[in-house]
Amino acid sequence: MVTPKTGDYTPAEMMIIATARQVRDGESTIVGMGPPLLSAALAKYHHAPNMWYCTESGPLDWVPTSRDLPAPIGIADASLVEGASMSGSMEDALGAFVNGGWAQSAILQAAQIDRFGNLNTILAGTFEDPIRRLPGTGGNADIGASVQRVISTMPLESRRFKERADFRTTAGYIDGPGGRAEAGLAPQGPNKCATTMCVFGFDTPDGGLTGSCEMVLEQLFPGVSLEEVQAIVPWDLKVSPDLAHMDPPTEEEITLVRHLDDGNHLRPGRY
Amino acid sequence: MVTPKTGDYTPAEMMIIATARQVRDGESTIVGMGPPLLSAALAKYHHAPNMWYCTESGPLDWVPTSRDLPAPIGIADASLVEGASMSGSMEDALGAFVNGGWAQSAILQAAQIDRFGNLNTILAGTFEDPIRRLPGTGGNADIGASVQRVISTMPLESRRFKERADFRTTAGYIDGPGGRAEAGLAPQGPNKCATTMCVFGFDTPDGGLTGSCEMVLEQLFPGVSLEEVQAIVPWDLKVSPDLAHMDPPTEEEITLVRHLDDGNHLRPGRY
Amino acid sequence: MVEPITSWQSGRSKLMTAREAVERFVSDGDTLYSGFNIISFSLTNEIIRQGKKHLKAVAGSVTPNVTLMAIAGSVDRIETGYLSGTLRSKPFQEMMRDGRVKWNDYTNMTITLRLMAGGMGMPFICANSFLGTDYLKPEIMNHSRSLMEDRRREDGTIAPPYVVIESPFDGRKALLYPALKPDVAIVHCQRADEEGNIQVWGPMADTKWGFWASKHVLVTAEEIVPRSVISTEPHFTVVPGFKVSAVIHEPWGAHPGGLNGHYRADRSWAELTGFGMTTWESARQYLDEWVYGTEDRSSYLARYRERFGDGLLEVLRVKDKMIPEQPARYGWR
Amino acid sequence: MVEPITSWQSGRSKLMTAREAVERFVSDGDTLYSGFNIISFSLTNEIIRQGKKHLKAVAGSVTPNVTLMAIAGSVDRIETGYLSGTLRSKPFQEMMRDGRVKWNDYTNMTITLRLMAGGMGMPFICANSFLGTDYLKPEIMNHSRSLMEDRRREDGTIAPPYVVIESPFDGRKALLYPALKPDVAIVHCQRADEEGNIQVWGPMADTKWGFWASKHVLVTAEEIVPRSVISTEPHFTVVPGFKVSAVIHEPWGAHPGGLNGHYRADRSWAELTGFGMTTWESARQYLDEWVYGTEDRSSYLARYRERFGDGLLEVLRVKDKMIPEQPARYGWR
Repeated sequence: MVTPKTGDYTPAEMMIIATARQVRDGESTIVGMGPPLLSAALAKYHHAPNMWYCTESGPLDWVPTSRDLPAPIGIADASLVEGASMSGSMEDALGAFVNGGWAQSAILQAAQIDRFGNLNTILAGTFEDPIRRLPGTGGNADIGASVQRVISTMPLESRRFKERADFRTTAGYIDGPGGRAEAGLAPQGPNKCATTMCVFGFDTPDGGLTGSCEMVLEQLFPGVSLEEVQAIVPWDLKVSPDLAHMDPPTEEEITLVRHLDDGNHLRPGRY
Repeated sequence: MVTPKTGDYTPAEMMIIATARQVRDGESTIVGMGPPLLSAALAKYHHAPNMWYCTESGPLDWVPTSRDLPAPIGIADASLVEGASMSGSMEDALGAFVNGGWAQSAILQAAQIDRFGNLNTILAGTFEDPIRRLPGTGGNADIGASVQRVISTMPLESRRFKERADFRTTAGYIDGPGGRAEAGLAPQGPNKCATTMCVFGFDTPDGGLTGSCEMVLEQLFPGVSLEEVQAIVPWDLKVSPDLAHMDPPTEEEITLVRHLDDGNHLRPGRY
Repeated sequence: MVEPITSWQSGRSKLMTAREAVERFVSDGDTLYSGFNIISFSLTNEIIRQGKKHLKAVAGSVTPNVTLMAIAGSVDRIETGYLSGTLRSKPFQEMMRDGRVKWNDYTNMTITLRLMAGGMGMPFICANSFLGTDYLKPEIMNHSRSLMEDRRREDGTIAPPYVVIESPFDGRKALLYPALKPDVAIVHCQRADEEGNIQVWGPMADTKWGFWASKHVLVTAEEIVPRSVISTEPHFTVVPGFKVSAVIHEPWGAHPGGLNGHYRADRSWAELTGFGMTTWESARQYLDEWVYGTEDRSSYLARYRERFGDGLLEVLRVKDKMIPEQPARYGWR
Repeated sequence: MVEPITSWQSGRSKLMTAREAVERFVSDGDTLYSGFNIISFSLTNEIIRQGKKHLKAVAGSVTPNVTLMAIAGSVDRIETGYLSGTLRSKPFQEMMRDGRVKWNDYTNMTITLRLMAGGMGMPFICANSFLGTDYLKPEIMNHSRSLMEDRRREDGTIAPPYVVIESPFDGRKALLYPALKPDVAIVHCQRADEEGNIQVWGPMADTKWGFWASKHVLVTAEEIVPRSVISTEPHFTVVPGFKVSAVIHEPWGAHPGGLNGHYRADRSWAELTGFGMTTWESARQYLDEWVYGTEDRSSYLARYRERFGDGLLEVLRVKDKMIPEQPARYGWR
């Protein structure tokens, strides 16, 4: 379980903030179930007011009508319609917006991620004899198949970071460069993975057709070392030549994230 | 051109009335462009108040809010929404309602019909060298492919009744029994064809799989003889053993049809 | 000629009780579309009460009412993208492991598209969603607890749950999913008229295609309204009345779930009782008290008031409603 | 922490003139979705005025604005189910016969489904519509004035406009239609905000999928409204602003066509001028007076008032508007 690194904020809070920092102002974003709803809300309140906040059950472009409002707690949350420009359906949101290619980025949680950014949302163990059956992919596989800038987010834990995911429910770069194109998908996919200790990028200099397409350690959270990260990740990690420590949360970020977390996204055991 | 048979009503009016008489109370009906809009309105006002009057651009279940209202004049007519239970889209109307199998009947006009009830809406002459290019099928082919009780309507004229339509845009029984099933469609299709002189049925004792699937003369309009009809139809007509004369219009029918025809569906040259 | 014709729609009433609707339209072995975000707990409880068996539950995401039906022995097969309530339910985990519940996985979008295909009479529909994933491995498609028997063709072979072909138009890979046509759909809606014209607002998810694709649609409605309420806001109608088999007037029919514009989900209560799904013991206790121990929604609500007081339902009621700033108006003359 | 955040949406404005929109987003050779039942005659006239060439017009049914663009030399290819205005236009009949206008036939539904497929990233979609008809004959698919060149594959072969395959799920015949992805869509709508959130009501036909499938959406709007008008009735939004390239405030932008809730189609005038399409001479006269002879919609309306008086537009205005009997209300707290 995640424990606070300092008295000021927890690693889970820093993960939310680090995820939010990947969101760019003005972009259209499909926001997945769970902590991504909180990260995207933080981005919208903090530095990306013109981001289009969209969720798969149909509400598109959520704009909270007052800063008092907490983050939505589910992808079909009734509060997502308040202030939205459109109250649509699954075929609008996942069909046209996401698979039609209009979502510029996505924020997704998953149970596991692997070396090439493939996600697993379905089970731990093997399909025939799972240790645990998880709720499943929801829109995760739909989104991973089509969005060209996927930001995933999950705690950095050895059960979650695998050389090969126990089961690949959502295509990342599959087995490496060109893997997506060969499978019939647009070549580009995963872009960042924000965790409780660091942020990874992907080695895709040419949009998924060249480079190793592996995860690359780009930013460490304050007080975290490369060795601590490598101790959890089971393969030999690629490290960015520009590896740096990420700035700690600002007071505004930490205040906002606590205010927004009305749904207790960050309660221990929740993700 | 059609000329009045009596001083009381024209053959065109009788065609509208004869078409309306095929509509059953309580059934769900997809109503095509042109005179069918008038016939279906007449049926709804006259004997089929519980018929579900639906049109392909999306308005479903038109119920005129007052008997003062004229019949709609187009399948995307704004008036179709007034009193309707649903204002939908093409995928609701043609996709789900018609092709999903929920339309119990259809009323369609066409430029030509042939011996097996195939319709032509696209041209006179040949495809490579047409005498005239017509507006096209609209939803006609979509409807003919899926509805199990198609009522077509057009003036009885030799340019319209052909042994084989100049071009088959809309499947009837194709070349005879089982033709639809072989093509990949549900076996049953055309049910009636109401004209300016008579009403035809189809020889389909077992829903399109047996019988000749040819047009059968069932009812003659008042004052019209079998010979007059056969003189126009170029193949050797099948005649129902129960061939009878249809009742003339009632005063109520003729009053209604004239009241409803605000869009001048019946103006000479209009169909 | 100015006689009003509102009476024209007589004879189309679909009003009945939940008991009658489930008796008439739900059969053992049926495929059941059970809703994504507006759940009819009223009809769920009635299905369990009547001891329906071997149902297959489908929806983009299925909700805790499906877990409940599985635990109660009514649902034994599932096709969905997401199973809410899976993680904490030991009985459900157990049944998925030992094969008492069988399933094939899809996604929110592909279930929606499969319902759309079913609703529009298409045999299949395309989506990229599982390209590049482990789902396309033959041993996964036909895993030991998958719905192979449901996919048996007339000639005895087993159809796959997804197929990759080359597009005949451009030669690219196309992943096909088969149409999905449930036997029956159960959903709670904000309002309906007695003919079955159903109106829903809020996130629509796969509701519309779940309705169009299903042979029978059974709805519980928070309010039964006159036709004129429906026809002056016809854009809220999801499917028209001829598509609907039963309309049940059942206020609070979504409880303990929520209903946009009416009440919030009863989270504290849902957690308190754990939906009866955490252990076999709590499940039996929940079913005994809230399902078998009540006759219908009225007696369920009476028990709720008895247990928790009148106040809690009032707390859940939505007070703050959205007012159109400049209402759109139809008009043509 | 109660600061209102209505100003958050700054910097997303898409407001411009029709001239600017057509200059920036319509290119020679483009495929143009031109609307089914709400036509932007404003953008139609601007496209002709700017002398755009070799456009391909697509829609479930195309309307007289396409005939007009064809006669003016802007449209030379068509994919549609229905051509309004074909019958009476000698120039149009002539051009279809001699190959100046090429086409392939589809239907209202199959164009809608092709746009839906294009909008959702599918390569193709199924529909029964031409099974058993002459359209499936190879010589008809590739008739001499068909769009064979538009269907040329990378390897030089010609893709068919429709293909029959066997369904891999049940072995039945399935007729496939290729996805349709227009370059640009032009439509008139009741209202939009400056970010491009577009609201339409009335029969929706293929409007939504025409918008989603097109790379650029250009709308003329009868009214430009604040975001709060949009977001308090979010069910009327057809596509959200990020999908829209240009919003033009153009009252009467659908004239001589009509607009639900605003004005009726100007039938008498349309017949009077015959839309300029009956003969080559009347066509040139119409284009000279109403298209080339006007700079924009304001000068078009000024000429209209000059020719027909102020009164006629007022006569067309809708007076009788539908009032919701019991307005639906969203709410969640």
